This record gives sequence, structure tokens and C-alpha cells, in this order.
Amino acid sequence: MIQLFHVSKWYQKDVPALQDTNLHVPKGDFVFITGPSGAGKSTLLKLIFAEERPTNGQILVHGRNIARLPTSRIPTLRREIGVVFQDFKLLPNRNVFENVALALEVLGMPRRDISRRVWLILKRLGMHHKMRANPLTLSGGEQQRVAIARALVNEPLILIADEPTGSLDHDASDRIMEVFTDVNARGTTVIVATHNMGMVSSMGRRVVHLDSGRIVQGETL
Amino acid sequence: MIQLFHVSKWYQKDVPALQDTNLHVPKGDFVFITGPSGAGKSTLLKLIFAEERPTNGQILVHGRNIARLPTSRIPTLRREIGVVFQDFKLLPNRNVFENVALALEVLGMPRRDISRRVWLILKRLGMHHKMRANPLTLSGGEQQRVAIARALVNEPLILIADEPTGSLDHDASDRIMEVFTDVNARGTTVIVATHNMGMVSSMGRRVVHLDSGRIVQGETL
Amino acid sequence: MSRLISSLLRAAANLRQNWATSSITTGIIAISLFLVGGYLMLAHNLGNVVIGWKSDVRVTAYLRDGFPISDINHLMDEISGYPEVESVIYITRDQALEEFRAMLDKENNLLEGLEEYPLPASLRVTPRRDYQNMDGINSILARMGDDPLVEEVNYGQEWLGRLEKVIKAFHFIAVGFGIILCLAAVFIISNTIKLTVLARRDELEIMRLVGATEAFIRTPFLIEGLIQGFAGSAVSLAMLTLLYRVLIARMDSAIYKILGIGTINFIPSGSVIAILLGGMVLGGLGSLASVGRFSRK
Amino acid sequence: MSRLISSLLRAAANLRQNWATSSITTGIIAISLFLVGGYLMLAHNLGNVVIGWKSDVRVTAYLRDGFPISDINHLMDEISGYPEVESVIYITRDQALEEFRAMLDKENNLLEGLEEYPLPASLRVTPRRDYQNMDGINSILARMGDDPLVEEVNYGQEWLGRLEKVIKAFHFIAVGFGIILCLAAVFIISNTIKLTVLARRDELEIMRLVGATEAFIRTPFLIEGLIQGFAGSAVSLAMLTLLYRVLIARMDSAIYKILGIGTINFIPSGSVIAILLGGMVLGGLGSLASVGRFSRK
Ligand SMILES: Nc1ncnc2c1ncn2[C@@H]1O[C@H](COP(=O)(O)OP(=O)(O)OP(=O)(O)O)[C@@H](O)[C@H]1O
Ligand SMILES: Nc1ncnc2c1ncn2[C@@H]1O[C@H](COP(=O)(O)OP(=O)(O)OP(=O)(O)O)[C@@H](O)[C@H]1O
Ligand SMILES: [Mg+2]
Ligand SMILES: [Mg+2]
Repeated sequence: MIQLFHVSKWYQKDVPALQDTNLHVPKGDFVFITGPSGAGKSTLLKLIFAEERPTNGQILVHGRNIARLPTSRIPTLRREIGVVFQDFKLLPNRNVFENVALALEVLGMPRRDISRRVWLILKRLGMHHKMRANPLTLSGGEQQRVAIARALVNEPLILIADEPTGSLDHDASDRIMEVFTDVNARGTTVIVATHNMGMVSSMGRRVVHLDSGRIVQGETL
Repeated sequence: MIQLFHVSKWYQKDVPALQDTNLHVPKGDFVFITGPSGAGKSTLLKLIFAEERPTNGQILVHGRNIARLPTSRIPTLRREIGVVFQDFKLLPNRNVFENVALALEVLGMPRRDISRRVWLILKRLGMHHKMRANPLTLSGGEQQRVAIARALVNEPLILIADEPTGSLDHDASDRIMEVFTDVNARGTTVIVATHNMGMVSSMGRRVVHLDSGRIVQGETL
Repeated sequence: MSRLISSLLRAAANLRQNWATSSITTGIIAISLFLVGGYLMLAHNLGNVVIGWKSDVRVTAYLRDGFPISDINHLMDEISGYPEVESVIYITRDQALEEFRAMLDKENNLLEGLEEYPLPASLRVTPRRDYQNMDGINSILARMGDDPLVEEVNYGQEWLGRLEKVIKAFHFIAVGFGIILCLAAVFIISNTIKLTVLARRDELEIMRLVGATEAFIRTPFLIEGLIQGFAGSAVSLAMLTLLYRVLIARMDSAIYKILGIGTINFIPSGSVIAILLGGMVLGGLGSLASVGRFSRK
Repeated sequence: MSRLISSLLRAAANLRQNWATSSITTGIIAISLFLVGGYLMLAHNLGNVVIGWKSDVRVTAYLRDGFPISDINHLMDEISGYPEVESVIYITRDQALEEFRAMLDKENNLLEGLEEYPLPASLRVTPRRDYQNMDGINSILARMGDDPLVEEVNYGQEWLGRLEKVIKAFHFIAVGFGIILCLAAVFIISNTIKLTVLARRDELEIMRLVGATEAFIRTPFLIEGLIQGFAGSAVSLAMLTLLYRVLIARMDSAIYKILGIGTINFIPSGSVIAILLGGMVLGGLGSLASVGRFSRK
């Protein structure tokens, strides 16, 4: 369960990236965050996994108050959340397998289990044949699928995906959405930021529309 | 004028990224390159501005044979070509203005002219208010527009754009396409790789479709 | 345990993937420690040269004429029983004249007219190595007290005092430069490591974003630092050994004789261990501290 | 011209944007050159100490008895006219005895019976500084030839020979360590710069992709290297000056006396220039070479 109460984020003095935002995402929900470029979608997502701290307001994630969470408790929070970063954030000096495995290594999982699970998720995303490749040698869409694999591999309670299909063609995007629907059906709360309105409408899920740092549609407290 | 004769690119022994490709893009043309993730779109583009060298075949760009171009002549080639990279390739320790200005500095243009032209192109892409911002603090779509600005600012003979609207919403993408149409009308040859089939069909331009390293539609010699 | 193994594996992988950086860092550690070790070797051996100078320290006790030889023997036995004393020799008037002649070298003919040496017979007392200094001499003199046989005692007080001060000055300079060298090595090594960690800030950030704890992130860095430090100090010791062998083989044995030493020595084994440990501590802690510094924004 | 200005501006911007890296690099350059400079200062001053030792070099010409004082004065005038000679003093038999007594120090009473010194009167010839060595002495001796007034000549050949060899050995060791130190500084500085350039490979690649020529890319790197090298060597010279002042102020003047020097000297101005130029050349060329190395894949 994720709740935002009157959350604002000012990176600079002049304009807020997010302003007085209220949002409630119940456990097991599937929400799309839409809005034009610079609307504050990524900022909203970053606040949930504490990459950024809110300037004002309170954020509750599974009962924890993120605004006041001590730095030492952040890793525990992040291990419950799988994140697909808009810029992928793959480690350039590790291969695909190692990049995905990282999300399990930080949990202290035995190496044998790691191998199996990494292989399964890569297979599911059609990236198992590139397991030993360096991310720098992958095509844009391939990198994006590795980023998705890393977010999903530890079966997180919450999946946060920032523009997860921006580098993927229509068919591949559909397949990703199927995977997301599937993990959602198993109980994972899913929050996807995207510009792809076609995809959003075809999915028929809840939509929160942002503009200039304000929720203009779908706001709930 | 760009011509590819039986061009192949093998990054690894097992599979080619591009295979026996023939393509002719006349001066002033506007071509879309489409195809699923990993089809070889970026590879095809990289061959044109000599980021990669072909394994086989010949590539002619404005009469130069790229396959045999000595390394010392590459800068001259690249200054005639504006490139929007799929991963933007912005310098993280320079601000937006400096990043865009770089494309003019390498031409040895006086600083006064640089300022004016950079400002104009940023304004056109709606990014002039972020001129002093660091690329790392920009949203995905904002970064992409800076990358587009850098490719356009020196009014290149050829514009190569790799997935230039992947991080942009529908309206912003349309505006970018208007700009591309405009520079094309002034004589710039435009080659755009994209997954956005909606955009491709609405533009009604020539389409080259790639799959698994082969041109399956639109090939010409 | 499996955590440690996994950290080790990650550290090894990092070293491999950043091989250019790792080898440069190891090289800089090696060279810095080589300088420290080379200086140690130099100082150690020059120290031996200086100790050699001090071996000239001895006490000459001029004897009154007219005592029987048995009394002199008795006194010699007594003195050679002192814990500070290495040996006692009896020098007759004739021997003293011989030595004086030898000292004046070619001018022997100048002394032709001189039949009897002006100075009386004497006992030459050589202290043990540890007592070849003012304190040692003084304690020998205290033991000897005012023996009726001894007319005068001479031990080159002025010369010894001066030598001790020169040695003290050299020691001060040597230790001072040594400290500067060590501090410089620490500065260079820790900052080189900081540079390499700075270059990997992105990696640190990504690890944190996927939920890695500080311990998870830092352990491989610590291990990498330890390995680089160990490799660097091992290389520096190898270079030192090489230098040592070259010096031993190439250096004229005449030079050793001139310097008054038998041969040159390698740095003491304590220093070898200090270099190895120092390299590892610097590498490990430097790495850890640098990661900590870029810990959170 | 405008190209140079634009390169300068870009170099300045880079230094500002990579301030952490730039300041660490400058620091490492400073410390490395400080070591070299500090060692130079040390060697320079110890060299003076050694030169001080040599000032004891002199020639004693023992004179035959029975010549009138005018002959002796004439000989003295002649000798003091030699280009190699600093001064000539006449030592009478009585003075020689006095000196001998003073040398034997406390044992004056032992010499009570000795009325006349066994050695004859002599001329004490002190060579000029440049001739205080075997060669100088020999050329003085050659000029003096076989004068009928002179019975014997003594100049402590054995002692001088030994001293010259010791000085040669020390010189060899000092130069050897100096060369090692310089090579180490070059290695450390160039590799540190290589590390910083390695960390900026992405920047290099992006510049190339937007059509920058090698000259365009390298000029700012060259300038950055020159600036860092200059700043580093300036800092090292500042640290040296500080060290020098502290030593001058804190060091007991007694130590200077013991070491036989008036005071300590700063490194010669040639070395100051060498450090400044060396820093800039190392910084600039190191930077340029590193960029060239990551030039093309
Ligand atoms: N670290 C930062 N420092 C300063 N400004 C920032 C920072 N991050 C984001 N911003 C600004 O905040 C605004 C919102 O950014 P955000 O990344 O949330 O947009 P977005 O909705 O994700 O856009 P896009 O669809 O383009 O990714 C933008 O104007 C951006 O420039
Ligand atoms: N430097 C490289 N080394 C090895 N393989 C590479 C390299 N660059 C690309 N490839 C491989 O070549 C194939 C084609 O890559 P390319 O980037 O051209 O695809 P693309 O059509 O641009 O895909 P996308 O739409 O995902 O960007 C991919 O399978 C990719 O993994
Ligand atoms: Mg975003
Ligand atoms: Mg691509």
C-alpha cells in the first residue's frame, strides 16, 4: 500500500517538479502514470523508492514513512521494490547475467538459486541468449528488457516501471505488459509511467494523469 | 546521397547484426527505418557516420567510401551529419547550452554566433528555459530534446535520428516530426529509426523495414 | 561465509573488469612503497657505515713507570672482566713509537734523532659495540676509578662528542626525510585510490538503487583495496630484491671497504612485514574510506 | 587565436567541473615533486657538508734547518703566487710543539720532559676550494718541484685518497637514489593522469562522435595538464619553502656547526626552474599521451 499526502518536490527555487500531490495506491493495484515530458512522473516514482526525498508532505509505503526513513533503512525498502529506471541504469562492466543477478545478490540469496531465477526471467523476456553479453553491446530494446528483468527477478512486492517500453516495438511492449499483468495477478502492486497512450487505453487500468507537477486526473486520498 | 552495397556487419561470429544490405537514400530524402528490437536499425545508422565499420560491403556517403575512410577523415564526415543517439550521449559535466554548443565549437564557429544559434534551436524545441541545467537533472524527454537540438544546431546535410521520440509524449513527438519535416524541406536528408508505427504511418514517408539484420521491405540498390 | 565468498568473487570480477585502472593503481602503490623500502635500505646501510665509524672508540690508559709486570697483568685481568669491555691490550713505549712512526707515514726520517717515544706505555681498552659511546666510556672510567698504576686516561673526548653529535644530526635528518617519504606514500596511495573510486561513482549509485546495503557495497571495495595493496607491496619488495641483487653484484667490493662495511644488507624482516601490511592497510582502508566519502549525497 | 582562447575556456571549464579529480591530481603532482625537491635540498646541503670535510686538505712542507729567513720568505711568496693556492703559513718548531700539545689535549703533563719538538719547522699550504683534491695537490707539488729548502712533503695522501673514495661512493648513492626518485615521480604523475583520462573516456568518445578532431579534443587536455602540472609544482615549491623556513628557524645552529656548514641552503635556482618546467611537461605530455592512448578503439 502506497500513500502520498500533500507531497511536493522542489528541485529548484523557481518551479516545483511535484506540487501538493495526493495519491493512494492499494496493495495489488495496477496504475498508469501519464503526462507530458517534464510533468513529474519520474519524480513521483523516485519519491516512492526514496531516490529523492519530498520537500513537503508524507509518503507511506507499507506503513513506513519515507519522508522520515533513516538512510540506513533505505536498502530494506528498496529490496521490496523492483524498479525499471527510465535510463536503465545497467552496470557497464558486468554482463547481462550479472546485472540481473545483482538484485538477488543484495538479498544474500545462494548462487545456485540466483542462476536459476536469472535464467528463467531472462528467458521469459527473450534475453537468455544474450546472457553473457555486455550491456554496452546491446541494442536499446535489449537493454530495456534487461532492466525489466532485474526489476522483476526478486519478485518484488511493488514494481515501479518508468517508461518501460520506450525502446520497444509494439509486439515487445505487449509482451512486457502481459508479464506485468501476470506479476500483478500474483499480488505485486504495479506502477507504470508511460507516454504510450495506445497501450494505456488498451490495458483498461487505472490512470493517473500528471501535468506540470499536479495530478489533473485520478487523484485520490 | 547515401548508398549501401551488400553491407554486412558481424559483431560476433555466430549472428550478423546486418546482412547483405543494399540501400539507396537520395539527397533530400526522408526515410523511416523500422523493425523489432535488435533488428539492426541502430547498426545501420552507425555504419553511415562511421561509429562502426562494415564487415563486408561498401558504403558511400556523399561520394566518400566509408568502408575505407581513413580515421583522420572521419571528423569531417561527422560534421556534415547530425546524429540523435538512441542513448542521447550528452556530456554529464556540461550544461544544456554547452552540450548543444559543442556541435558548433567543433566547427570552429565564433562564440557569438554559437550563442545565437544554440538559443534558437533550444527555443524551437521548448528547452531554452533549461539552458543552464545539467543533463543529469533533466527528465528523460527533456534530455532527448537536448540530444535533438545538438543534432540540428549545425544545420547538417544529413540528419540521423535513432528512436528520437522514445521518451516523448504524442504531442511532443508530433512537434519533433514537424521540425524534421521542416529541415528536410530545406534540403537535409533525414533518416529516422523508430518503433512508433503510428507516427510512421501518419507521416506517409518512405519506410525501410528491417528484421534480423535483413531489409524485408523497402530495399533498393 | 557464503557472503564472504560472494564478496570475494565480486571483488575479483571488479579487478578483472577494471584491469587498466587496477593495474595502474597497483603500479602506483608498488612504486610508492618501493621508494619507502629503497630509502629504508639506504638508511639502514648508511647506519651501518656510521656504526663502523664508532668502532674507533677506545680508552687509552697511560701507565706510571716502575710498576712490576704482575701488577699490570692484574689490572688488565680486572679491566677485561668489566661487562662493557671487549678487549684490553698492553702497548709498550716501543710499540707506541712504532705506531707513531707509522702514523707520520713517509716522514720516518724526520724522527731519526728520536730514540725514545715521549709518551709512556699504556693499556688500550676497546669497549663492546653497545658501549662505544660517551655513556659506555664513562661507565668504564667509573669502574677503573683512581688506580695508582694509571697516570692519565685519554679517550678523545672531543672527537667522540663531535662524532656523537654528527650521528645525532644525521639520524635526525634521516628520520625526518623518512617520515616525509612515508607521509607522501600514504598521500599518493590513498588519493590514487580515491581517484579510482571517484571514477566508479555511478556503479556505487546503481548498487544503492537496487537495494544494496553499505556492507554489501563496501566489502568488495575493501577486498579489492587489500588485494591491490598486497600486490603493490609484493611488487615493491620484488623490485627491492632486484635492486639489492644488482647492487650486490655490481658494486665494487672496494666501495664496501671504503665505507667500512662488509657488504650491504637487505631491509630488516620487520620492515618487509611492515611494507606488506602497510600496503594492504593503505589499500583496504583507502578504498573503504573513499567509498564512504561518496556514500550518500 | 580564437581557437586557443576557446581551448583555454574549455580547459578551465573542465578543471572546474572535475574539481575533485583535478585537485587530487594536482596534489599528487605536488607531493611527488616535493619529494624530489626535498631530496635535492637534502643532497645539496649534505654535499656542502662533504665539501666542508675536504677543507682540511692541505700540504705541509717540512723545511731543512739552517736557511736564512729571507730564503723562506722568498719561497712563501713564490708558493702563494700559484693559482691553486689559497694561503701559505710558516709554522715554527715551537708552534708545532704547541699544536701537538693541544692535540694531545689533557696529557700535557706527559710531555713535560719534551723540550724540543721532534719535527722541523714547516710551511702549511692551503689550496683553493677547487683544488682541494688529489689532482689539485699534485699540481701544487709539481710546481714546487725539488726546492732545496724543502726536506719532506706531507699531505695525508692515504687520508685524502680514502676521503675522495668515500665522497665518490656517497655521490654514487645519492645520484642513484635521486634518479630512482625522479623516475618514480614521473611514473606516479603520468599514471595518475592516465587514471583521470581513463575516467573521462566517455567524454572523449562523445566528442569524437559529434565530429571533433583530435586537435580539438587534445588541446584542452594538454592545457589542463599544463595547468595542473604548473599548480602542482608551484605548490611543491611552496611546501619546500615552508620546510626550508621551518628548518632554518627550528634547527639548532649547533647542528650546523657540528655538520661544519654555516647554514642550510635552498635548492639552487636551476632546480626551481627544473621543477616548474618538469611539472608542466609531465602534466601536459602525460595528459596528451593518455588521450592519445584512448584515441581510437
Ligand atoms: N535532479 C533534478 N534537479 C533539478 N531538476 C530536476 C531534477 N530531476 C528532475 N528535474 C526537473 O523536474 C521536472 C520533472 O521531471 P521528471 O523527470 O519527473 O519528469 P517526467 O514526467 O518523468 O518527464 P519525462 O516524461 O520526460 O521523463 C523536469 O522539469 C526536470 O527538469
Ligand atoms: N557493439 C556490439 N557488440 C556486439 N553486439 C552488438 C553490438 N551492437 C549491437 N549488437 C547486437 O546487434 C544486434 C542489432 O543491434 P541494433 O542496436 O542494431 O538493434 P536495433 O535494431 O537498433 O534494436 P533496438 O530497437 O532495440 O534499438 C543486437 O542483437 C545487438 O545485441
Ligand atoms: Mg521521466
Ligand atoms: Mg537501436
